[in-house]
Amino acid sequence: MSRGAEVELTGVTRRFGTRTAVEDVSLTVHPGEVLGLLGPNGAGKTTTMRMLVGFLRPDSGQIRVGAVDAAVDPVGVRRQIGYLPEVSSAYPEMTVLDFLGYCARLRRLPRPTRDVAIGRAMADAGLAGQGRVRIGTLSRGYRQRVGLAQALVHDPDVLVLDEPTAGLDPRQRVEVRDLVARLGRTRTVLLSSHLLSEVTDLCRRVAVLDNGRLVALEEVAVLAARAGSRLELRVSGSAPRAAQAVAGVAGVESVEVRGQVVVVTGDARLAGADLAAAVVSAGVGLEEMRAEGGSLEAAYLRLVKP
Amino acid sequence: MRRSRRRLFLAAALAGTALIIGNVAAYAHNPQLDLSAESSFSLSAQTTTLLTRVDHPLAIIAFLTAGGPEAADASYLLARYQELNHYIHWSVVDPDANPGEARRYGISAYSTVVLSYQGRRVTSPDVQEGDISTAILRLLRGRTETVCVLTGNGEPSLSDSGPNGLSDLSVLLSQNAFAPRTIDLTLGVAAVPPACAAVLELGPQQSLPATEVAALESYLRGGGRLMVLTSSLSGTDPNPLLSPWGIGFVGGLVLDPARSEGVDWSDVVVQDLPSLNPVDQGVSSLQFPAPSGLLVNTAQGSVSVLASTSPQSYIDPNPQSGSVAFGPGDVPGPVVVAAAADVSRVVTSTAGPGITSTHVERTRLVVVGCDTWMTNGFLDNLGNRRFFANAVAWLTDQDSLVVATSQPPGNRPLPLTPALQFELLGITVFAVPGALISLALLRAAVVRRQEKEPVPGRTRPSPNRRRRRRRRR
Amino acid sequence: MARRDIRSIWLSAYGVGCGAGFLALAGVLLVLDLRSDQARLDGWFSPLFVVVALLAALFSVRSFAEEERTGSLEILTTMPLGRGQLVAGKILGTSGALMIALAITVVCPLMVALVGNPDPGPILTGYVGLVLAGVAFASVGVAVSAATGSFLVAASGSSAILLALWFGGVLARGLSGRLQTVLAYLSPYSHVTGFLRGTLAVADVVYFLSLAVVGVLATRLVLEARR
Amino acid sequence: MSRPGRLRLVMAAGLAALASSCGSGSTPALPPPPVLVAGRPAQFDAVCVSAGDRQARLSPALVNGVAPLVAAKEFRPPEPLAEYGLAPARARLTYRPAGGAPTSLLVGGPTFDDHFIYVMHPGGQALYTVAAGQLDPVLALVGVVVPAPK
Repeated sequence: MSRGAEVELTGVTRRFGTRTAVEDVSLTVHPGEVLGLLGPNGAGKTTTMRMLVGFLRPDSGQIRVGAVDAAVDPVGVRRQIGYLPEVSSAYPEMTVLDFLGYCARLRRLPRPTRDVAIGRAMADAGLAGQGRVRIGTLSRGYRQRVGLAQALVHDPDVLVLDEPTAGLDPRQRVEVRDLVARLGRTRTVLLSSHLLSEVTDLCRRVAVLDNGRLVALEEVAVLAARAGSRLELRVSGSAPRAAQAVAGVAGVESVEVRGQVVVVTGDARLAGADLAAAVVSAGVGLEEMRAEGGSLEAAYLRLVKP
Repeated sequence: MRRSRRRLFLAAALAGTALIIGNVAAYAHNPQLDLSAESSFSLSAQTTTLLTRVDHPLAIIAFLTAGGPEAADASYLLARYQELNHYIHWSVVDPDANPGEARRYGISAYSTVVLSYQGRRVTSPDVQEGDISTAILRLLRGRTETVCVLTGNGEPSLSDSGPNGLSDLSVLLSQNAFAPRTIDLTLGVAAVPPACAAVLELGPQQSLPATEVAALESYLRGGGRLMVLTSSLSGTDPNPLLSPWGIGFVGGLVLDPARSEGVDWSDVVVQDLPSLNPVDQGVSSLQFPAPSGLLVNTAQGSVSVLASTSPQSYIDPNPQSGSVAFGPGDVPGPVVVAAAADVSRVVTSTAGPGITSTHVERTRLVVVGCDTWMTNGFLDNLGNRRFFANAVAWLTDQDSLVVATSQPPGNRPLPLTPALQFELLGITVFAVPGALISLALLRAAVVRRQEKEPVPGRTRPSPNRRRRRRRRR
Repeated sequence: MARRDIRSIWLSAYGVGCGAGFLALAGVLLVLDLRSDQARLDGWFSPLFVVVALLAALFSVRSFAEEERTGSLEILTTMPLGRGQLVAGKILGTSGALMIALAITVVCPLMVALVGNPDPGPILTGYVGLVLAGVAFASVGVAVSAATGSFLVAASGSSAILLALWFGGVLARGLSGRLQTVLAYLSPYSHVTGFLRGTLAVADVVYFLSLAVVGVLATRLVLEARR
Repeated sequence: MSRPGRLRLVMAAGLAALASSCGSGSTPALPPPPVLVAGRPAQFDAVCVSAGDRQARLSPALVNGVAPLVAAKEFRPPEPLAEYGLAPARARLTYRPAGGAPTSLLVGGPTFDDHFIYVMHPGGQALYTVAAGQLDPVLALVGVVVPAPK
């Protein structure tokens, strides 16, 4: 089994006309790691991945996979990568076996090991027994599996998976998630998703992209911890008075009044009890308090401005 | 990253330049390989060399039935000329549709090609490389040679447009950059004018006077060029003139039961033209009415046989006797009916004290034992016109290009009967594409059957889709 | 890769339809040609060049435009292949599919040879010309196909370009001077005559090879610009 | 399936263009000779020839020679009609079918090699050539002499 290769992007920028899709992104994916690439639609996740796999060319910056510089040896980079595109579509008129055989030939797998490799990739992708089926007649989930098998057929050091669970039903989603987790133990995996839960389950580290910029690159736990807290206090009586009262509490960074709800954000020192005490002592009734602190979601929402 | 892109553009620019250079080079020198059966469409090295000398506009008009295969072939051949030299412009004109144009150019037969260059005009008798290149060669030489036609002994007239006249021959000469001029050596001081590039004795009806014979003899000895067409029917004896040059006139009437026009054995079709002499070039047969035999002294290397009759032919020395069948006294064939002599010698003359000059004197002689084949009534029969034009050109040193001339594509008849047409259409339009489609359908059916075995994960075709499939079938 | 493309073309309803149409057309042209009552095939080859240009346009659509539309191009370009290999594979695929169509048309001269006595030289050179032109047309078609993701734009675009090139040569006949020379040279129309007549001229071969190279270069530049 | 359908349209357009122009250097088959006057001799009541004020009716033997009348060639005249001896025409040939409108043909001069004679329909656009041997005896009836082929 391969040990994976380090993937490094340094100051990568890509523009489409006047629009900058990815700007000055630098990140490193370590061998044996599943790095999650998070961001809303249009944040530059797919563009970043396409540059990594050589489908797009960065306007500036450097991409390195293992010891290979993509600008010097693009083919060498592509050889190490297995890529599952966002819209995974193979040739509908080919059977699964034909298609994987075709990919294996393009990947220059030696003939004797080809069948073994295809069998393994199909097993890994959960396609056992589907070899003779034409891809065009497969369901979307199975087509996604074909795409995955295609990315695995040459047993790559690096896997780049663009929204691998998109369009799958919940059961398939769990299967793919398990597969990626298994693969991630021995390979370098870069995985993009807009589903937070998927990323928290699979990844130790995440990179968050917003508007083409890298806004965070942290371990999930650190990011969540750093995210601090966000509390919503539903009050009866004067909301502005309550807001005034909580502003002085230790650890509070911002206070916002939305009707009868006071939204308080603060750092790790912020405690619900302190806030409640402050509100009540100001003579305002506290009806409900909801905390959202410590989650990746909170961090994500904070990083990604609406 | 930008660097590699720039490198690609640079490579593309370089490759583009190389392509342009390569194409220009290929356009300039365009060697080609001709795989057609008759090598009909390659221009020879001689033509290629010749065309490098064309440096003014040269117009070629081929008079042909427009739209036919000949016109297509002619267009292709002439386009090859234009490719080699862009001064050359050509067109194909249908003389039936353009009678005015045909009249202006004096066209009397299909496939005539008119070439004009620097105000001079030459016609080529056919749209073939040898003829066209020869015509260009004549145009490039740039002179009009005076050809002197003897009169005074009952010869047919150049201005006579009747069947026995020579008006067509006169046109032929002037169309090929020759100026015909009649001279009469029976009167006054008998001497061939120095302007004459050649002298033609075209069928005298009476014996030449001694003074004329003497004048011609001295002309020949001084490097003269003479054509003598004569027949035993005219009662002349050209032997005094001819024998010094290795050609003798036998006389009599040549009869050829094997090759003759119609039932008249004396209307001989000559098909043996063995000589490499340019006079025979491009001529495959001749029609000689009532020819007489010649004797050729082949020991003299300078003499060659231009035309002889078939082995079944014979000379009847006394045709008035009545019987035309081979009889006692008849000379068996094949009989030589046309011959040429080409004698050259080095002449050293003293031009002054201590100054000697050396030059080559060359006598050329063409003798034909028939005096009617070149008249208006016969000139356009078989290869007569070509033979005469070749002879005059050879006498005046206007040698034709000796090239491996291209030939027109052969006739490969394939009558397209309705039955054959039906068959061809059936196979090509229905059977072959039909087989292809059936194969495809068969394969689709096999694939579909294989897929019939239920496999998890495959979607069932939606009702909508199923309906569409059925419609496709 | 080329083999997959060839299979994909000839195993699709689209490819079989185009191929069958092409063959049927070749048959009609053959009968029209034989109306001259001569066992000559130059009148068959000549229009066949135009038909091959159309078929090349229709086949080459599958190379990039179709792959881009379905998204499989993304997988293909991330395979460990040089761009040159990718382009070469695509052009080989399209031309290979064309060659199969051409190979089936051999039926036509064979039938003529059965009933008549055609000159084999021009038939040989005719096919050499068709193969050369097929590769050249295919590479131009692939270049157009690479420039667009639309099936229809690719097909009509490349047939428009090829037909414009062809009829440029027809128009050039009415002109004169340098413009005529250049225009005529650039058109495949002026370069097929030799093949019809049984002659292989270096200029004609160089021309079609150059056109193929131009197609390869254009495809590479287009792919590069679109990356 | 609509995409290939639309493509067929593209293909059809290309073929139309192809049909409108012929390939280079091909050997175009000559079109079949045009029939100037259809119908067997028995179908005509009379065939007459006229030139100036002279007029003659063709004998049955002569009618056999000119009915039906098939041209050797058909073309649009690139030169003025006078060049073809048709302005004015040398003679006029009139076919009167049994029960029907008569058909007329204008007869002009000989072609460059005298083997054919130009003929056209009155007011027509196209010119035709007809073998001289077919028309010579007819023209002789009204004193029009066409030179014998050389």
